[in-house]
Amino acid sequence: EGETINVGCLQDISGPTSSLGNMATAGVQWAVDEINAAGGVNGKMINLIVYDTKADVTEAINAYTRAVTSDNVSAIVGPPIANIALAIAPESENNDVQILGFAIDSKCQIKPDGTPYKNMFDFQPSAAQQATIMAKYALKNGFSKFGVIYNEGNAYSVSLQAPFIDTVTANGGEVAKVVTYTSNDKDFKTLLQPIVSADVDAVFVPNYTQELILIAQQIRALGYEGSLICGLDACPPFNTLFGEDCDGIYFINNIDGTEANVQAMLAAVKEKTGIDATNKFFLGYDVANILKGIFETVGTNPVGVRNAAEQVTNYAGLTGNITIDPATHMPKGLEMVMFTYQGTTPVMLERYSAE
Amino acid sequence: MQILQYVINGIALGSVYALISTGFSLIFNVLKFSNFSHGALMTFSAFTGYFVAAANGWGLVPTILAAAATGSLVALAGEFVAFRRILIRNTSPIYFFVSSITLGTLFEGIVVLQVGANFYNYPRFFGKPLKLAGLVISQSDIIIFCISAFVLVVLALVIQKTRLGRALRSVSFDRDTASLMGIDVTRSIQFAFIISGALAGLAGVFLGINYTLYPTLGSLVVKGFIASVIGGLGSLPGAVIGAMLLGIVETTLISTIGSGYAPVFTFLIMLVFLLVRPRGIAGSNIQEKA
Amino acid sequence: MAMLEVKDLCVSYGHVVALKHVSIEADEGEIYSIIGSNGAGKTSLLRTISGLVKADGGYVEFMGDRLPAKPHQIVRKGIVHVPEGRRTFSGLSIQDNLLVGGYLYKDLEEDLEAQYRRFPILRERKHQFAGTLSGGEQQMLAIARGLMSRPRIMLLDEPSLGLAPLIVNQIFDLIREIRDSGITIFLVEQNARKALSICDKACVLENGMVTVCGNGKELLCSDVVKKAYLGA
Amino acid sequence: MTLYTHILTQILISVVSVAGVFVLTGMTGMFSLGQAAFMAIGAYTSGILVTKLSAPIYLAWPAGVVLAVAVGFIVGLPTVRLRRDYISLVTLGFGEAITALLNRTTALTGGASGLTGIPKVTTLWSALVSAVLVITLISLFKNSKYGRQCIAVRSDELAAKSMGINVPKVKMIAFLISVAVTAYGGCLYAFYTAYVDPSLFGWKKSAEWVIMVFFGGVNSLTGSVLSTFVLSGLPEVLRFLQNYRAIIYAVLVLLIINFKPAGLLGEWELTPRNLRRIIARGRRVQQPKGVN
Amino acid sequence: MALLKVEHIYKSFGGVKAIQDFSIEANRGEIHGIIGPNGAGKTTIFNVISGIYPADEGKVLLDGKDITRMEQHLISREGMGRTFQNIRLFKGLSVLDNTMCAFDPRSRYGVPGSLLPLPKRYAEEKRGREICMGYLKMVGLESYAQEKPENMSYGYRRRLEIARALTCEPKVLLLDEPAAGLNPVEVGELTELILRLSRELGFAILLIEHRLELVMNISQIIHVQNFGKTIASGTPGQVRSDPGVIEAYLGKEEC
Ligand SMILES: Nc1ncnc2c1ncn2[C@@H]1O[C@H](COP(=O)(O)OP(=O)(O)OP(=O)(O)O)[C@@H](O)[C@H]1O
Ligand SMILES: Nc1ncnc2c1ncn2[C@@H]1O[C@H](COP(=O)(O)OP(=O)(O)OP(=O)(O)O)[C@@H](O)[C@H]1O
Ligand SMILES: [Mg+2]
Ligand SMILES: [Mg+2]
Repeated sequence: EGETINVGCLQDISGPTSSLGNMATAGVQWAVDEINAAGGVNGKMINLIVYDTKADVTEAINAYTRAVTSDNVSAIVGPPIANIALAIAPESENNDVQILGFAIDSKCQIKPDGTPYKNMFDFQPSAAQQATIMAKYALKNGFSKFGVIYNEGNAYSVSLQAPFIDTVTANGGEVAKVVTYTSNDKDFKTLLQPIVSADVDAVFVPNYTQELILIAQQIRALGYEGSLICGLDACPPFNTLFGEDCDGIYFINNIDGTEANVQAMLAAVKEKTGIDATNKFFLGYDVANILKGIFETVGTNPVGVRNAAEQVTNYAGLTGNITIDPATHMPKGLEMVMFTYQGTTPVMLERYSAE
Repeated sequence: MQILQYVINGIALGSVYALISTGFSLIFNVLKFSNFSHGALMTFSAFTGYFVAAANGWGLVPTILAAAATGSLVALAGEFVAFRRILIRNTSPIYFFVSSITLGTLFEGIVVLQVGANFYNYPRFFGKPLKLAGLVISQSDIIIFCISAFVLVVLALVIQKTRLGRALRSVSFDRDTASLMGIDVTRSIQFAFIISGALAGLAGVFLGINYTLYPTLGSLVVKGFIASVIGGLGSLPGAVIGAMLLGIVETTLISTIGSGYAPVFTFLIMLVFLLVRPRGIAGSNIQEKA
Repeated sequence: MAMLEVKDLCVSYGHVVALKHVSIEADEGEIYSIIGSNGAGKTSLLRTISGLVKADGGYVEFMGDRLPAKPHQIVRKGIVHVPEGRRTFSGLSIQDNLLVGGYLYKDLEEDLEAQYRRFPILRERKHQFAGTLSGGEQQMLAIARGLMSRPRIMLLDEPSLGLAPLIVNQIFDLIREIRDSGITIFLVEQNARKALSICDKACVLENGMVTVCGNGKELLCSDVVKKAYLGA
Repeated sequence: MTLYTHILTQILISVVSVAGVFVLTGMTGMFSLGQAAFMAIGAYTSGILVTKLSAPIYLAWPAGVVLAVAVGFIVGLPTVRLRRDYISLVTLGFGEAITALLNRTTALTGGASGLTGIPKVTTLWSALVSAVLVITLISLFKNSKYGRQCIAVRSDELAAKSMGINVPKVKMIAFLISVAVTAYGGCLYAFYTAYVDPSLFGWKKSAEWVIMVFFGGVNSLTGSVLSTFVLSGLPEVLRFLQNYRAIIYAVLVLLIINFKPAGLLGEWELTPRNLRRIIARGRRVQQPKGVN
Repeated sequence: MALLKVEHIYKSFGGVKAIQDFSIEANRGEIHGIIGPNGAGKTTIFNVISGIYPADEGKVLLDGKDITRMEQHLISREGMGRTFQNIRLFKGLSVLDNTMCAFDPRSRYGVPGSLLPLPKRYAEEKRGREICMGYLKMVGLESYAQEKPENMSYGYRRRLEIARALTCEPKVLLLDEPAAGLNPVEVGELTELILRLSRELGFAILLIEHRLELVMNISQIIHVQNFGKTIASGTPGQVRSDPGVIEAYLGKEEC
C-alpha cells in the first residue's frame, strides 16, 4: 500500500566472510540505486534494508526474523554463505518471504526429502555444477592425477570436493591423495607433504581466499611446482593479496572481465565508489534486477514472487543466462568462466558449462 | 627423512606457540589469572605493525618494533581499564576472567572497526626456504625459533636473578605485603604487562607472517593456553617446553590421523597428562601446608 | 616534636567502625606498646599507619610531615610494618623473601648476614620455600624480612604469635635491642605483661578508642589494665 | 510469530544455559570454556535421535542430557581433583575436540553443513516453563547443603576436606548439574532453531555465559537471570549501531567491573521476601563497601 | 581401647625429618598437650593424623579403626575435628554457614533432596542450624551468626574455627595453637571453654600451644617435641622441671 517496497539484504557485513557480504551488498545497492533513479518499480521506490548476520547463525536468524516480522520486507536478497542459508532455510518455511541468494550448497535449497524449500533460491551454479566444470576443464587440459585439500569445517569447501572427486574418477582421472583440515588449522605444511610427495599434476583447493593463500604459499614452500585448481575464491583480489606470482593457479568466475558490459560496469563502479567490483557484486546486481522484473510483473505478493522466481528463464544477466529449475530452485546450465593467472594478471581461458 | 621433516615442522609450530604461551604465562605467573585478552592483543599489535611499518614498505625490524611497542602500550592501557581496580580490590579470579575476555572483545572490536573483517598479508620478509638434504626449513621458522629461545632465556634470567624479578614474584604471592616491602606494586604489574604486551606484539607479527593477518588471528592463543597447561601453569620454562611438545604432537597427529581428529587426540593427551602429572612438565608442586 | 604522630584517626570498613578518633604519639627510639582485646582495632591502627588502609578522617605525621598515601612510599620514609599472621611469600625461598625485604637497597650482603646470624635456622633453610616453614619459623622470617629494609620505625603486629617461649624471650630481647639501635617500635601484643614491661609508653585500645595512655610501668600497675588484659 | 516472541524465546533458552553456568561459576568458582560443547552434545544427540532414528522427543531430550552428563563425568574425573584454573583450560580443549568430532562425523551430524530437519517444537511457552523450572531447581540447590559446600570449596579446599567435605564429589556434582542444565538448554535450542552447526558452540559462547553470570552478581541466581535478559537483549536493541555493538557491550561490562564490582545484584537475590523488605524499608539493601 | 592411638609415625620432607617415631594414646575426656620449639613438627603431627599428609611409616587408629591411609574427608567423618594454625575459614559464607559446612556431611539428604523441596531437607537444615547455633553459643559467637568471618577480628575468627571443628562432632579434637592472638584474659576464657568442652562432650583433645598458661593448666599429659622427636612426656609438673625441656623450649625465665 505504501510508496516504497522494502527489500532486505541479509549479508555478512562483519565477521570473517564480510568481504563477500559487503561486495554483494554493494552490488545490490548499485542495482537499487539504478532502479530508483529510473523511477522505481511501477512508480514505487525500493527501500533496501541491510541486515548484518555477522557470519553467525543465531544472529542471522534474528536478523531474518526482524526482516520478515517487523520490517515487512517483500523479499530478501540472501546470504552468500551456505551455513547461514542452511540455518535460515527451516525458519523460512513458516512464511512466504522469498530469499534470493547465492549459496551454492544444494542443501540450502533442497530439503532432505528432495523437494525444494519453498522460499529458498540460488542464482549461481550449484556446487556440483561448479566442481564439475573445474574437473572437466582440468581433465580436458591434460591433468590426470590430482590431490585434494579441503576444509571439513566449512560447508562450501565440503560441498565442492565430493562432486569434483566423483567427476574426476568417473572420467578416467585419478585422485591420488585427499586431505582435510579444520578451520582452526593454519599450518598446512604437514598436511600438504603427502600431496607433494604423491607427485600430482594438480591440487584441487576449494577453499576461502585466506586459506587459499596460506595453502598456496606453503605448498610452494614445500617445493611443489604443479598447478592449483581453485574455486571462486582465487578471483581477484586474490592476486594482489597473495604477494607473489600466481602462475599455475586456475579458478572459475561468474563474470568475464573481458566482456564489454562487464567492463563498463567495472569502470563505472570504480569511478563512483572506488571499489574493484568482484563476482559477488555482479551476483548481487543481477539478483536485484531479477527481483525488479518480478515485482514489475506480479507485484509484491510473496506467493506471486515465488511463482515468478521459479519461472525465471533466460534472464540475460552479467553473470550469464539464468534459467531457474523449479525442482531445485537453482539455475540450469549456467555457464562459468575458467581463468588462470600470468604473473598476477588474470587470463580468461574459456566459458564452460557443466552439461 | 619424512619423520625428521615432521619434527622440524613441529618445532617450527612449537616456536610460534611458545611465543604466545610465554606472554600468557608471564601474566599468569605474576597475577595468577589467565589473560584471555592476550590473543586479541596479538592481533591488535600485529595490525598496527602492519599499517605503521610493513604497509609503508619498511622491513621486518621496524614492523616488529612497532608491533611490540604497540603491544606494550595497549597492554598497559588494558591493565588500567580492566585490571587495576580489580587488583586493588583483591577479588576473586572470576573478575579477571570476565575482565580479560571483555578486554579481548574490545580490542577485537576496535580492530574490526578500523580494518573491517578482511585479512591482510605481510610483504615477503624472507627469501625462499632453505633446502638441506631433502629437508625444507623456512627462514621465518628459523628466526622465530631463535627469537623465542632468546626471549625465554632473557625472561628467565630477569625473573629469577634480578631485583625486579624478585619483586614481581613477591607481588605474585601477596600484593599487600609486597607493598610493605617498598615495592611499587602497580609499577611491577605494569612492568609485567609491558613485557607480556611486547611478547604479544612479537607473536602477532610472526603469526601474521606465517598465517596472514585477520581480526580473529588471536584465537590461536588457545594453543598457547594448552601449551601452558601441558608445561605447568605459570611456569615460563614449562610454557616453552609445553609449546614445543604441543607443536610436535600436533604435527605427528596430523601426519598420522589427519587434521580432523587431531583436536580430539590433543585433548585426550592433555587429559591423560593431567591425570598422570597434574602439575605439568615443569610446574613445581609445593604441597600445601595446613 | 614527636617522631610519629597519629592525630584523630578514624577508620571504618564499610559499616564496621574500627577506629574512632585515635590520637597517639611516639618519640624517636622508644617502644610504644598498644594493647587491647580482640577486635579492638590494633591491627587496623598499624595498617592505617603503613598505608594499607585509608583513613576516613585524621592523619599521621612523621617528623612533622604528613605521610604519603601509598604503602611503598611510606616504606621509603623508613616505616616498616611486619604484618599480623606473618604473610611470608610462600612460593619464594627464604633468601628471596629476605632480599625482597631489602628491595629498596642494592647492597644487601651485610644485612643478609646479620639476619642469618640472628636467626640461624633461616640460614640452614635458606633455599626452602617459605610456605613450608613452621609457623614460628615463618614468624622469624617475617621479622627478619622487616629488618632488611633498614627501618627507622617498625610496626610489629603480634610478633610473638605462635613462637615458643624460649624464642618469645629472644624476640623481646631483640625488640629491645632494635630499640637500642635507635629504631622506634610500635608493638601490638597479646602478651600484655611482656609488652608493657619492655615498653616506654603504652596505650590501651578498646572498641576503636584509646582509653588509657601512659608509660609502661604505670599501665602495668593499673588495676583496670590488670583486670582486663593481664588476667591477674 | 512476532519479533518479540522470537527474541524472548531465545533469551529464555539462554537463561536456561546461563543458569547452568551459574552453578559452576557463580557457586563453585570454576569456569568452563567448554560449556557450549555440552550444549552441543544435548542439541546434537536429541536432534540426531529425532531426525535420523525418529525417536520421540520425550526420549530424545533425556537421552541428550544423559549423554552430556556421562561425557561430563569423564571430563570431570581428572579435573575436579586439580586446581581450579585447570578446569577452564581443560574444558577449552574439550570444546575444540567436540567441534572437531562434529565436523568429522558427517554422516551422523551433517558435518560443517550442520544438522538440518530438526522439528521446531520449542515455543515461547515451553521455553518459559523450562526456564522457570530450572531456576527453581537451581535456587533450591543453591540453598541446600551442596550450595554451601560449593562455596566452602571455592574458598578453601583443604579446610573443606578437613571438615569432612568430599571436595571432588562436590565439584563433580556442581559440574554435572551445570552440564545437565546446559545440555537441556541445547535441546531447547536445537528444537527451536531447527538447525544446528558446530560453529555455534565455540568457547566464545561459553565465555559469554560466564560474563552474564558475573554481570548479574557472582553469587546471585536472580542476578544472572536478569543480566541474561539485559545482555542478550542489548545487542538486539543496539542493532542499529552495527559494528559498534561489540565495543559498547565490552565497555559496559568493563564499567560494571570497575564501578559496580559485585555485579548488578551482588550476592543479593531478587526474591519476593527481599523485595517486600525493600519496599517496606523504602530503600535499597546496602552492600558493604569494598575495603582497602 | 584408646580413642586415638598413634603408633610410631614418621614423616619427612626432603631432608627435613619433621616427625620421627611419634606415638600417643589418648582416651575419652583426656587433654594432651604437645609443645616444642618452632619447627619441631607439631603441626605436621596434626597434618598426618588428619590425613593431609600421608605418613611415611606408622599407624593411626581412631576408635580402633585404622585411618592411616584414609582420605581426608573420611577421616573427618570418622570423628576427627581440627583447627588450623593459620586460620582457614570459608570466605563468602556467614559465621553460621561456616559451621553448617561441617555439619553438612552428616546431614541426611542427598542430591535429589537438594534439588527438590522435600520436607526431609528442611527438617535436616533446621536440625543442623540448631546444632550449629549451640556450638556458636558455646564459643560465644551466637550473636555473630550472620556476620562475615572476614570482617571479624583475629580472636573471633579463632573461636569460630573451634566452633566449626566442634560441629564435626569429633571424637578427637585437634587444636593447633588456639590461644595464639588472644590476650591473657581471653586465654583464661579459652581455658574454661576447653575444659568445659572436654567435660561436656567427652572427646579426647590434642592441643598444640606455646602459651604455657593454657597448656600447663589443662593438660593431663604433655608431649615435648624437638626436631621431630619426642624428648619428654609426662604430667605438666614433670615436663616443666625436665632439664632437656627447659633447655630446648622453656628457657630459664618463667613465663
Ligand atoms: N577487612 C575488614 N573488613 C571489615 N571489617 C574489618 C576488617 N578488618 C577488621 N575489621 C573489623 O574492624 C575491627 C578491628 O579489627 P582489628 O583487626 O583491627 O582488631 P585487632 O585489635 O587487631 O584484634 P585482634 O587482637 O583480634 O587481632 C573489628 O571489629 C573487625 O571485625
Ligand atoms: N610441606 C612441607 N614441605 C617441606 N617442609 C615442611 C612441610 N611441612 C612442614 N615442613 C617442615 O617441617 C618442620 C616441622 O613443621 P611444623 O609446621 O610441623 O612445625 P611446628 O612444630 O608446628 O612449629 P610451630 O610451632 O612453629 O608451628 C618445619 O621445619 C617445616 O619447615
Ligand atoms: Mg590484630
Ligand atoms: Mg605449627
